[in-house]
Amino acid sequence: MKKLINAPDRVVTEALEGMAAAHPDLLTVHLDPAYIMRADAPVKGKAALVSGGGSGHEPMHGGYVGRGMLDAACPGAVFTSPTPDQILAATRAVTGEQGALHIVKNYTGDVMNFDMAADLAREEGLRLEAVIIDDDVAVKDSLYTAGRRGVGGTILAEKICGGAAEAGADLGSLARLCRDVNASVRSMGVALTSCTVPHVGKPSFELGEDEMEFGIGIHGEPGRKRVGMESADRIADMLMQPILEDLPFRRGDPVLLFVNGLGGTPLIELYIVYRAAHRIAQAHGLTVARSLVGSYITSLEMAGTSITLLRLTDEMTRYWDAPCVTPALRWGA
Amino acid sequence: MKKLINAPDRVVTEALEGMAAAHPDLLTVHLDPAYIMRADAPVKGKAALVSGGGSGHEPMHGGYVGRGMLDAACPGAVFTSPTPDQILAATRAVTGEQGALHIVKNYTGDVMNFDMAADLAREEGLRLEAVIIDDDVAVKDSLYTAGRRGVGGTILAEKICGGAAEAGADLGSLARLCRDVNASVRSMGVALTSCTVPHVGKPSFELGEDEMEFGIGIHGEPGRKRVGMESADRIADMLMQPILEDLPFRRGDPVLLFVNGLGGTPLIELYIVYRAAHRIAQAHGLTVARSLVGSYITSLEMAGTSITLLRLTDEMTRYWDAPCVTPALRWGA
Amino acid sequence: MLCVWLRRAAQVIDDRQDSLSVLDAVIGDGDHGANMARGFRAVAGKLDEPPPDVAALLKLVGMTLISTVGGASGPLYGTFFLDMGKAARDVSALDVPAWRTLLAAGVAGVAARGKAVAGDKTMLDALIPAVAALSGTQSGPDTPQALARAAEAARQGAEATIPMIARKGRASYLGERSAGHEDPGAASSALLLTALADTAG
Amino acid sequence: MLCVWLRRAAQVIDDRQDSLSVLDAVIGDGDHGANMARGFRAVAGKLDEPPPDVAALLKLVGMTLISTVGGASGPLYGTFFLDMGKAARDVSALDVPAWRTLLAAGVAGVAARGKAVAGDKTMLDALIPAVAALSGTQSGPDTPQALARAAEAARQGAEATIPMIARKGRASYLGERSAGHEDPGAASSALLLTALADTAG
Ligand SMILES: Nc1ncnc2c1ncn2[C@@H]1O[C@H](COP(=O)(O)OP(=O)(O)O)[C@@H](O)[C@H]1O
Ligand SMILES: Nc1ncnc2c1ncn2[C@@H]1O[C@H](COP(=O)(O)OP(=O)(O)O)[C@@H](O)[C@H]1O
Ligand SMILES: [Mg+2]
Ligand SMILES: [Mg+2]
Ligand SMILES: [Mg+2]
Ligand SMILES: [Mg+2]
Repeated sequence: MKKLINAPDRVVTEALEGMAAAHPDLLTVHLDPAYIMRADAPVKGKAALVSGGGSGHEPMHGGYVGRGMLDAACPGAVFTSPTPDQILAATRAVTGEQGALHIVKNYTGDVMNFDMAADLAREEGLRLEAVIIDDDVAVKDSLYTAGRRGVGGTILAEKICGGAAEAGADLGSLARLCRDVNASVRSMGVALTSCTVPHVGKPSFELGEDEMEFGIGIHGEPGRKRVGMESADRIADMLMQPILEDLPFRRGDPVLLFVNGLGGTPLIELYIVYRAAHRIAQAHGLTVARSLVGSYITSLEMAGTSITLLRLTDEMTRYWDAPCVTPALRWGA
Repeated sequence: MKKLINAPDRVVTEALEGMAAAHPDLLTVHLDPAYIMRADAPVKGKAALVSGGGSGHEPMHGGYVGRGMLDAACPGAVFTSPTPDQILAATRAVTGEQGALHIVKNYTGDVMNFDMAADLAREEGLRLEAVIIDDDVAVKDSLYTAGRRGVGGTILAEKICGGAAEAGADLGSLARLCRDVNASVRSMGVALTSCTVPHVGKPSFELGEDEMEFGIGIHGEPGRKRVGMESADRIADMLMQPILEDLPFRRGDPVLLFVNGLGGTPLIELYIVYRAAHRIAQAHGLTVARSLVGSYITSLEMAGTSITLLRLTDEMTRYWDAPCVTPALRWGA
Repeated sequence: MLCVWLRRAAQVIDDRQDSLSVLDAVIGDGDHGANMARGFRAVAGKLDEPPPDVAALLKLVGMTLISTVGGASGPLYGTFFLDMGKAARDVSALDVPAWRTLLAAGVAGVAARGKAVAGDKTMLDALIPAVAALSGTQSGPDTPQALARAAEAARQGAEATIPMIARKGRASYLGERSAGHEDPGAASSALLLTALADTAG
Repeated sequence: MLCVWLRRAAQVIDDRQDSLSVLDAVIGDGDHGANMARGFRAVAGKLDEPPPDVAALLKLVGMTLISTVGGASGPLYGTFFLDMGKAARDVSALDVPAWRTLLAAGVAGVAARGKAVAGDKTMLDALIPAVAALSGTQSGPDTPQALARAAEAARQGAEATIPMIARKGRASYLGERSAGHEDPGAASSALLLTALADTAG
């Protein structure tokens, strides 16, 4: 394991200290329990957005804290859901009279920990809603699984709801909008290499030189199947087809196309994937109205990509375009 | 070699097509000869900024084209300087009466190709200045080398000069400011893994599990020495000491601290390095006034980091803070 | 005795941290060992001045696990101890019926929180057989013997998860690929019960 | 004859592309083979309807290399052919003195553009001995023989770069670590001259 770290059990804390030092204008970082909040939180008269999850997916979620996006984020240990006391402390710190929305990715651990935190927060008299994001079409949603995972769609939900919250949307509307986004977004990913969890010290799985793990999650969990290596165009097609069929996306739909890097894949390759995905979307009759290309939800140093497609409403487009000022996503201000 | 590509000789063109599709609002992409320019170029009454270099360093330089930064960028083949006709065509496309500044990284190939292009452009009657960036302290600057390489400082020069050009600075002042930035900036990098040039198909060098390549460039050129693997804190120190001594940076200097990822290193590790570098800067008596953390000048999928330190003047800080709207760097607008 | 058990559990979990994480890497995300070790280290740190009664101690353990483990196992093991703590208000001596009451309450809490049932390839597949082994005990044998039988049932239950297809938690994403591997949570549950039996024995 | 040479050069460069890139990977950035192959492929593509005279053809080759090779070798080899083309205005038949004039002009152009001298571990270390070999030719031997001698001098010159410490180009960043490896540009220069000799022979 070759990593720019000091010790596996100091990774999260030291990265948080680094974020605090790098973005004093944007963020306030609390270490025990660990959470990151807007430097100007709580923002009077605004409903708060709180998210969180395991670390190792940077810039998600801490990099999305700031004006026009999240009010607070709770980082767990690497690939481990945060604990209820963390989530409670973060929620308490940023929530005013307008209440708070928890945006939770659909993993058993995340759901249970956010649930427990929400119960505690409500006992303290805070108004709270929670929305679960489950956009990963690689996982069969059935009675026999924990349901679909939350992946790339999470960031789109956070940005769009963040724009709405900044514009004064009340808690009920925010929860409704967040559910709308979740209902309209689909994702799928592929890994070319594994990642190594610092305290494990060896790769989570081994992939041959000619193999890729298809339908991968963001925790180094194995995907649904291992297949032979393919060209970028073919990979884009293998990711796009299940996404297109699932919603389904239809001719004429305006969409946001998001090509994401999993951490170890360079930007030049993401643009090659974007090119292919954009052509497939156009051939399907979609109007690609907005795009995002980069490593925004990662799995440590894993090489690979995921594609996320969101069917936009005018409301979503408006809040996507709204200003945001966070370490990782910033425009309009 | 596992890459998200279709064929080695289509990498650059297809990535450019991807950029064109992803950023139609910001960029116009020309394919033969290849260059990327601001969608609104030429901008009347403004001196133009043109840069370029080999591909494989994304988002540099194409990702920095846009309002408040570059007017055009010329991407060569992977790790190969662009050709004079490319540079000439790009310069011609964006240059008006205020002339243009070529920002050139100090590599024999870049310097010669930009030189030839500048000669041709001047023959066509264009006003042209060129500034060479050579901030890499890993290379001894002596009669016996091609001189120091241009690395991370390039991006700071492009942002700061871009801000000044947008504010109406004339060509002479821009060239002077660019030289000032270059005179005040120092960088150094380390690689934990090699990268693989697509048409070569195997890693540029081999590194053992316990080794790192110290003083690495951004083309997979070997560094000055191979040393044992170290902790993030120690690596930050090994990079910072030569940087601090070289300028030298002095107690009380206000600085911009830029921790860069080389392509395969995840953001969480960069923040750990940033934390260490920030502490070292503070211990040295510097005031870290501005920061940048992320993968902004890369070497394909190479794992590793580089640190760049710039001693700020008020003028530089003002133009660093000025709005910019590019695919990779965006704020204030 | 509770403190001795918890210290021994912390020790065993720490020793077996890597093998638990390896189990989790195969069908999950490779953090179960680290999660449990972090949690039980925190628990051990609270045992120097333990609360006076069993109920309070179990509650403290539950709260500590909840606020340090994270992931799926944090709330589940946390609930396990919290609910044992609630049930402990009704027991006096830690004899076989008392352990049956406590563990049954803990297991019911886990099942309620995780909405899993036997056969879903989770920690419940080790915990349920353990409680059953205690319940099956006819005339009061001595406590060490009964707990040893419970631990053995837990170990067998954990082993029996190998062929199962996961229907809950992260392993369920794998579908049929989850078969052929022991569930890490079942493995850690077996370790906890073995530590308990060793403490009593 | 020029066209035959250039086609053969394109073929040889293409065949040896990988080994040139490997040389460059060790002390440079691994692209020299691809750069040269791209350039000479473009040159070959221009030979179906070549310009009528030697000077114009050499100029076209130079311009083509400049606009397709990139890197350090693009302007250098481009200048090499451009300056040969300028000198070609003064020669009529392609005999030994003519080749001496052309190659000397090309080499002078490379030296001027790259500001390198013999011993800097560059393509000049193959080119300069080749020109010297032609100049050393006393009474006019036949052209094939003389060009063969020049090619042999270039090959030896390339080999002689192995122990050198680079003082120009990318390899100079390595300092003493650049010793022990052949310079890729010297190797490609030797290939070009060998192709020329083979064409004449
Ligand atoms: N719904 C559930 N009910 C009971 N146990 C569960 C459930 N989901 C997961 N588990 C248990 O949790 C274990 C995984 O714990 P851990 O790796 O610490 O958390 P995570 O899966 O969040 O990484 C599984 O092996 C399984 O035994
Ligand atoms: N200043 C120079 N003068 C002469 N030849 C040079 C000079 N700099 C580099 N070269 C030659 O160019 C070769 C490298 O070419 P190439 O790899 O195509 O370009 P780059 O170094 O830009 O990647 C070197 O091996 C050397 O022979
Ligand atoms: Mg986990
Ligand atoms: Mg090169
Ligand atoms: Mg786990
Ligand atoms: Mg080269």
